[in-house]
Amino acid sequence: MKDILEFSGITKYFPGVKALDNVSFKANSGEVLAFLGENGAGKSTLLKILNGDFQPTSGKYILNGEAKHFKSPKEAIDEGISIIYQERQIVLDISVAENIFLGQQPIKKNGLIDYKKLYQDAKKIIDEFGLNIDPRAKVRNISIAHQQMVEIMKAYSRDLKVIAFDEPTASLSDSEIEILFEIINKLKKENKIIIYVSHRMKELERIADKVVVFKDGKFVDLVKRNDVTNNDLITMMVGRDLGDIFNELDRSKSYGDTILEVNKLTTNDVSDVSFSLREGEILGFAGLVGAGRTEVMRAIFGADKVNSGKIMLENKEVNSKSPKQAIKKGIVLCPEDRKLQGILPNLSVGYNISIAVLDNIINKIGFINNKKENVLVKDSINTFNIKTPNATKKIVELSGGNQQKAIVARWLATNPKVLILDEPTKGIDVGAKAEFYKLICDCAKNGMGVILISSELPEVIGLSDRIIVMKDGYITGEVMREEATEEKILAYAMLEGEVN
Amino acid sequence: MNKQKLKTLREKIPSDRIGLLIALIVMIAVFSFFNKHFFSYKNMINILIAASLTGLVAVGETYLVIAGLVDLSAGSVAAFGSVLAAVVLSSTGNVFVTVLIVVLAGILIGIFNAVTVNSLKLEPFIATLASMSIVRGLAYIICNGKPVFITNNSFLKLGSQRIFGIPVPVIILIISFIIFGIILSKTRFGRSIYVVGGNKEAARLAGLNPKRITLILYMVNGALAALGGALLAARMNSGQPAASVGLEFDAITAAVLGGTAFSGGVGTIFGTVLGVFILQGFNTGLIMLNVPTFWQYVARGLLLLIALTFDFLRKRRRDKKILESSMANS
Amino acid sequence: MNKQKLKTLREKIPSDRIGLLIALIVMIAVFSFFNKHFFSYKNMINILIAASLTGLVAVGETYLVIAGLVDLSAGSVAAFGSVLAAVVLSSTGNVFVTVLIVVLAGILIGIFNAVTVNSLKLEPFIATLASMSIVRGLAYIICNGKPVFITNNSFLKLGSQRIFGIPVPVIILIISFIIFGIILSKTRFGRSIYVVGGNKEAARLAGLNPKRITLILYMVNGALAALGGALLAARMNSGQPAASVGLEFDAITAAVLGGTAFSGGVGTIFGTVLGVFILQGFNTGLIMLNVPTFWQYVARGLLLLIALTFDFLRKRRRDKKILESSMANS
Amino acid sequence: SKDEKNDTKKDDNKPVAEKNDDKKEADKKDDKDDKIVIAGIYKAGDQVWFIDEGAAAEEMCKKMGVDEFIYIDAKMNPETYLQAIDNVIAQEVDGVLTCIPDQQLSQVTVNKLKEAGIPVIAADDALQDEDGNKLAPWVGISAYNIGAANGEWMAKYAIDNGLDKDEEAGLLLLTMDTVSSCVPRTEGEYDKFTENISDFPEDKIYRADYNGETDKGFAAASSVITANPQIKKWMVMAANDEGAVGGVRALEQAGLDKDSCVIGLGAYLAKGEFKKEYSAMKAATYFSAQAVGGDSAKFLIDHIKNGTEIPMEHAVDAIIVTKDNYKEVMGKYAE
Ligand SMILES: Nc1ncnc2c1ncn2[C@@H]1O[C@H](COP(=O)(O)OP(=O)(O)OP(=O)(O)O)[C@@H](O)[C@H]1O
Ligand SMILES: Nc1ncnc2c1ncn2[C@@H]1O[C@H](COP(=O)(O)OP(=O)(O)OP(=O)(O)O)[C@@H](O)[C@H]1O
Ligand SMILES: O[C@@H]1[C@@H](O)[C@@H](O)CO[C@H]1O
Ligand SMILES: [Mg+2]
Ligand SMILES: [Mg+2]
Repeated sequence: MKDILEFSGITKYFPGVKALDNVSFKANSGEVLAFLGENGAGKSTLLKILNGDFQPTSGKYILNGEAKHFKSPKEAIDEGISIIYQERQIVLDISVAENIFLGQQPIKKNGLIDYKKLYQDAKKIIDEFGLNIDPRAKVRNISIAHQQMVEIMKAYSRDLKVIAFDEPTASLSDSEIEILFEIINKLKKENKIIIYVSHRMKELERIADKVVVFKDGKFVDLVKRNDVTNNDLITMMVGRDLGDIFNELDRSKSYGDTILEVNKLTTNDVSDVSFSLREGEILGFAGLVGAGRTEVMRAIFGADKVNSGKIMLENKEVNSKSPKQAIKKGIVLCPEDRKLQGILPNLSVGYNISIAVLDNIINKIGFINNKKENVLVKDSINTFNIKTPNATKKIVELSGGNQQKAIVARWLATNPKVLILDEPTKGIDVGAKAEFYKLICDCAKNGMGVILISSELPEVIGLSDRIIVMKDGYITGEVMREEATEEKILAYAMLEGEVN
Repeated sequence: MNKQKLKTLREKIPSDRIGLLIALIVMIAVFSFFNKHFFSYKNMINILIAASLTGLVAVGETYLVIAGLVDLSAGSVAAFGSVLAAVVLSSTGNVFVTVLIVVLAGILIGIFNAVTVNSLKLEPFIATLASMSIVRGLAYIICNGKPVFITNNSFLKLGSQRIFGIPVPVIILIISFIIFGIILSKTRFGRSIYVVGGNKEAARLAGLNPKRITLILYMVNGALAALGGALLAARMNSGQPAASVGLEFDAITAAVLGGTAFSGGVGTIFGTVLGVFILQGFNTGLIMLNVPTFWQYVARGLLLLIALTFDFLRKRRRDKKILESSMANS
Repeated sequence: MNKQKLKTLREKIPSDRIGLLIALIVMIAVFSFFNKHFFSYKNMINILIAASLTGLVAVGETYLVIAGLVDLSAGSVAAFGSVLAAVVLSSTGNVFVTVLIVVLAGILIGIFNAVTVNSLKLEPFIATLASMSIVRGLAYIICNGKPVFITNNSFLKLGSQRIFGIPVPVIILIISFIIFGIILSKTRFGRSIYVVGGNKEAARLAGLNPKRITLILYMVNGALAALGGALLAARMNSGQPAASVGLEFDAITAAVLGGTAFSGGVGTIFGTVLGVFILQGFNTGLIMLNVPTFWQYVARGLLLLIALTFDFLRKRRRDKKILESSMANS
Repeated sequence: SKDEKNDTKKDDNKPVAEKNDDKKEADKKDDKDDKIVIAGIYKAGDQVWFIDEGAAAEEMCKKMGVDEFIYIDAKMNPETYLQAIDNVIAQEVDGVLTCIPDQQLSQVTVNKLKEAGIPVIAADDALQDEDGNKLAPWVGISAYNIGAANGEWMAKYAIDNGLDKDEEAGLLLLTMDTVSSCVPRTEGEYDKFTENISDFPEDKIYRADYNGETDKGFAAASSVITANPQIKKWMVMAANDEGAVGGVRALEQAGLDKDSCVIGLGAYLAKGEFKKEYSAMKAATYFSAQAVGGDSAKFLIDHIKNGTEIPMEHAVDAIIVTKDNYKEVMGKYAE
């Protein structure tokens, strides 16, 4: 059976923001329809209208000729609409299996949950995805990538007509992305309506059949993916051609002295990690999920305990027992998990940005200088093009990408000696990424040492002077910029046998 | 090194509540050493009776706290239930009708609590603090502040009758433990309580109805507290408007001692049962050992701290063991 | 895209509490209408004195609740402080030493609370419920359960002396409101309290020290409660071990009524001040209107619900207005 | 209020008690309207006893042409109590009847009311100084004497029933150690019992504390009874009727009620026990709330209206009631 989903004149206001402006288009089953648009363009909002979480200010949508007015996600789910949200919506203290079958656990005749079947069914789905996850494990104890896969399995396990993925790959590595694409292809064959939201052009190239482009809440165009080039799409969403962003970067080729030296660092999660970073250098870290990159950086930053090894900053041993100490000394880390480690959800965008640099805007007795703070916040908002009606808006009310920009802005404002960025571009749109890359290069040019962890290999390769590859808590290889290719890096990342 | 295996190991290391079970056993052993009658059938029954009201409410509070909620009105509801039972009984003379009306009243109060939380979006703590005051007032008002005597013998039997040697309130308590324990751990509804408490947003987006669950949980706790109040009236032969002040805190303490976390999403009825018995056993033991009144306050506070610390250390040791074995394996 | 005006960061704070201010004014008007003595200088001073202990503790609790913490031991600490003051006074006879020792004792209890929360990782609710019991016990123990009479006149003056017609406890209260209000809204430390309450882990990673902040906040609340207890003793001419039961709930209620949210990260001292005066003014007014005792319970609960509902509706209306104006603008 | 400020300053160095301010009284009388208002501030206004006492006082007020009687509950909280005092002063009431939550507050109370020129009568618990000297007129029965009446009756019961020499007999005192005004009750009970049976072995006198609630009294009594199975015949005295009823239920629970004896304190719950065919509650001290409330109000109103002197002490009898006589003694309060 063919299903058709039609949006008709959808408009959505939030206080101070027109998130969607008279949007109309159609989606057909059996094809993957990608949403593309800058951060805050309204993509997630449209999906939340699709599943009854938000009600449109005006307009409606029609599924197979029938107008739908869902008042809650439950009603949408019952009609076969399933969404993987941009922000992980997972329950940490219950099992993987129960998360997958949230609210739909199999029950026995007596009404009690059939746990045996629950675990079997979960195992079946996990196997179908080709993953190695224990269905009984508490979700809190599995990696973020696997948590994300659990989210996908949860949506997938339902009886569905429409499935929408809102930046599903932001915390996945390539192998999981491959799994995801296989699943999407299978869904396509099963004639589902598939919506796919991502800022990664490479993914759209591979998976999308059609692309809807949004700009400032307005529908721009719906095109067949094969009819246009990436540059066409970018021009449509950003309003100008970005060219080859990496090649156009102004890279300094001269590095200064060694600024950070890590020697045989061992923690509960990583072993024997040694590397060094020079002033003005951008050092990339690559690896598959669970390689331990995050853990290395957390240890350097004083967020995790170091069991043995040395960390030297400007030839002086630093042994930061807390992030506070590390920041004082000039090492900062922009953490990978925006929701749990980054945002202060109840606080304003402004407070979120200024928190790490309060020292610079207080007077001697600790009073915050409002003027300085306002200047700082406004600068950050402008530099990063954070879309918000004002600086006092609660940060959770921003779009995912804009939240991310605010968090990155927080850390860049500290102007450290060593800047560590863990997946900094998660969810950031192409235009903003290009701006961000320029900023990073400027930082390096000014003598900052930058460490960049990213699961997007082109980004690591395009930006780094040198790339270190990790696997299972060990460093398995190092590649210079000139010789860096995806194949080479992957080879180290999946290196067999030689580890230990 | 196989991380997956280790994680499974972590999950499998048995029951989170062993520490408490040990604490309970140690406590019984110590008290029995000092007073041989502590570990007698009679005393166990005494402890059970004394715990019967707190236990019922602790069940309801466990549900609520797991769901990220709390009900501070339970003590007032119990008092109201006890007075209402006496009043209704004296006018109807019918035990069944009386219990029914009392439980319905408890449910109504629960609905009221749920509405303030769901629709007026008030914090559960403060919303139920308000109803705590209102319901206490009502308890006084319906009897003009005076205890109401109960002469109806069949009603009084609810408090004193024994079946196979076990008093009715204790039987009701045990049945509640079992039924609510099963519902929580083995039904979809029970599991959805964890989901709501663990991540309300996720619950809603997954098609659960947190408001409905909130409503049901407050209704349940209202019903349990009111029923407990009626049984209290039967045990004491009168409805007393000033009774059960602070009951909710005893109940919540038992739940938390049993491993329920205020942050929501974590807890079991089994843990709460242990918590209830440790607390009541301790109270009884202190009196049996003739500990001076004022030191009893200190002792009770310390018990809480020590039991919870013990639990914390045990968990940490367990985590360390897992970590070490994972390092040895790699 | 960034044409929007970026208003200053602090803009939202004042307008938030207008609803409550209106509520306070309405309340005063109504009570004054029914009893001409209500809006008299004497009565206003009475209300301030009556609110002086709750107000002090409400400041400390506001800080704690904003940081996602809570201190249930405050009432016990106040009672302990009052008895300790009487005891120390009778042996030293020195007012300054007495107040110093009492405040230090409060700080020590605060440190104890912070350690259980920071190091033993206990839930603040339950950790301070334990110390509530322990400290109450200690209050009884140091005076053997009997209130201690105070004869030292210079100490008693702390409770009764007036400066420019305003009693000392009220002056201390007002100064505390101002100082703690400024610290919270204008300093780096104050900001970090909001940050810790918003997301502890993120706060730590942003270079704050949540444990240190937790420690300081419990110390502050301990000090305020103990100082309040000493002033209470001065006002009552005696140290009373049974005093101030439930003080912490009154204080927390005032804070929440004033807009502090249990979810953490939200609240102001100005709001708390309004909350304190609304609650105390209401209590006083109910007595002046000779509302029957039992109905006072009902009325107090309803006040809470109505005030908070009013606040909720006002916020919703305001949001709607902003929404409408943004619709009109585009 | 200006006066007041000056007064305070002027008198700074004098102890507050000496500041008997006649001028104030005169001031007050001037601007006062004709309405007569009397306030009753009771330590536990939600308890039956005080409800009855207040009702009786109010009735007397009506009868004697007082315009308003304000009933205030101090909730057993010293601070709330003082707030209530301040409050009635601000309201410029004409007289105060009060039962204080703690006698250490006596001096402050008397000072404040004196300064405001408001006459006060202590009801139930006296307003007294450290040494027990009365600071204001008093109507009631002393807490100690109530206990003493209980102790005496229980001793007599023990002797009559041979429990004083019985190996299997024990005495249980249910105490309210944290309520200072109830502590003397237990003291009276203990003193009189041991005075009358001087050879009663000390190790057969047991104590357990409760908070004034029936259920807590029950739990406390059960614990002691179970811990001491060698005692089969219990004599139980509590600090209020609630505790006594808790003791009765505990004895029933242990199957020892038939040979045991409980005495109530207040009789407001005991009367329910008397209505039963059998209850271990065999007696209770009854002190008439009506008498305390009515008499105290009458003295106060007479004083306000006619300047009649209030007697410094007016004791109301504490009467032991039993199943046989409670109806005639308590009258409508036996209902
Ligand atoms: N909270 C946790 N509890 C237990 N194990 C964890 C936890 N968080 C992470 N791990 C494990 O630690 C290892 C390292 O994880 P992590 O995902 O941070 O590595 P990474 O190299 O940074 O990978 P990524 O590409 O996802 O950033 C993984 O095996 C992961 O499962
Ligand atoms: N709950 C909310 N309250 C107020 N404004 C909101 C809310 N949710 C979204 N918005 C606003 O609506 C606009 C569109 O946001 P949306 O999340 O749909 O963007 P998006 O296209 O998904 O962006 P991204 O690529 O960053 O995820 C943004 O300006 C955002 O601030
Ligand atoms: O508190 C007691 C009450 O229980 C009753 O016995 C009368 O006197 C009061 O003091
Ligand atoms: Mg989005
Ligand atoms: Mg990582």
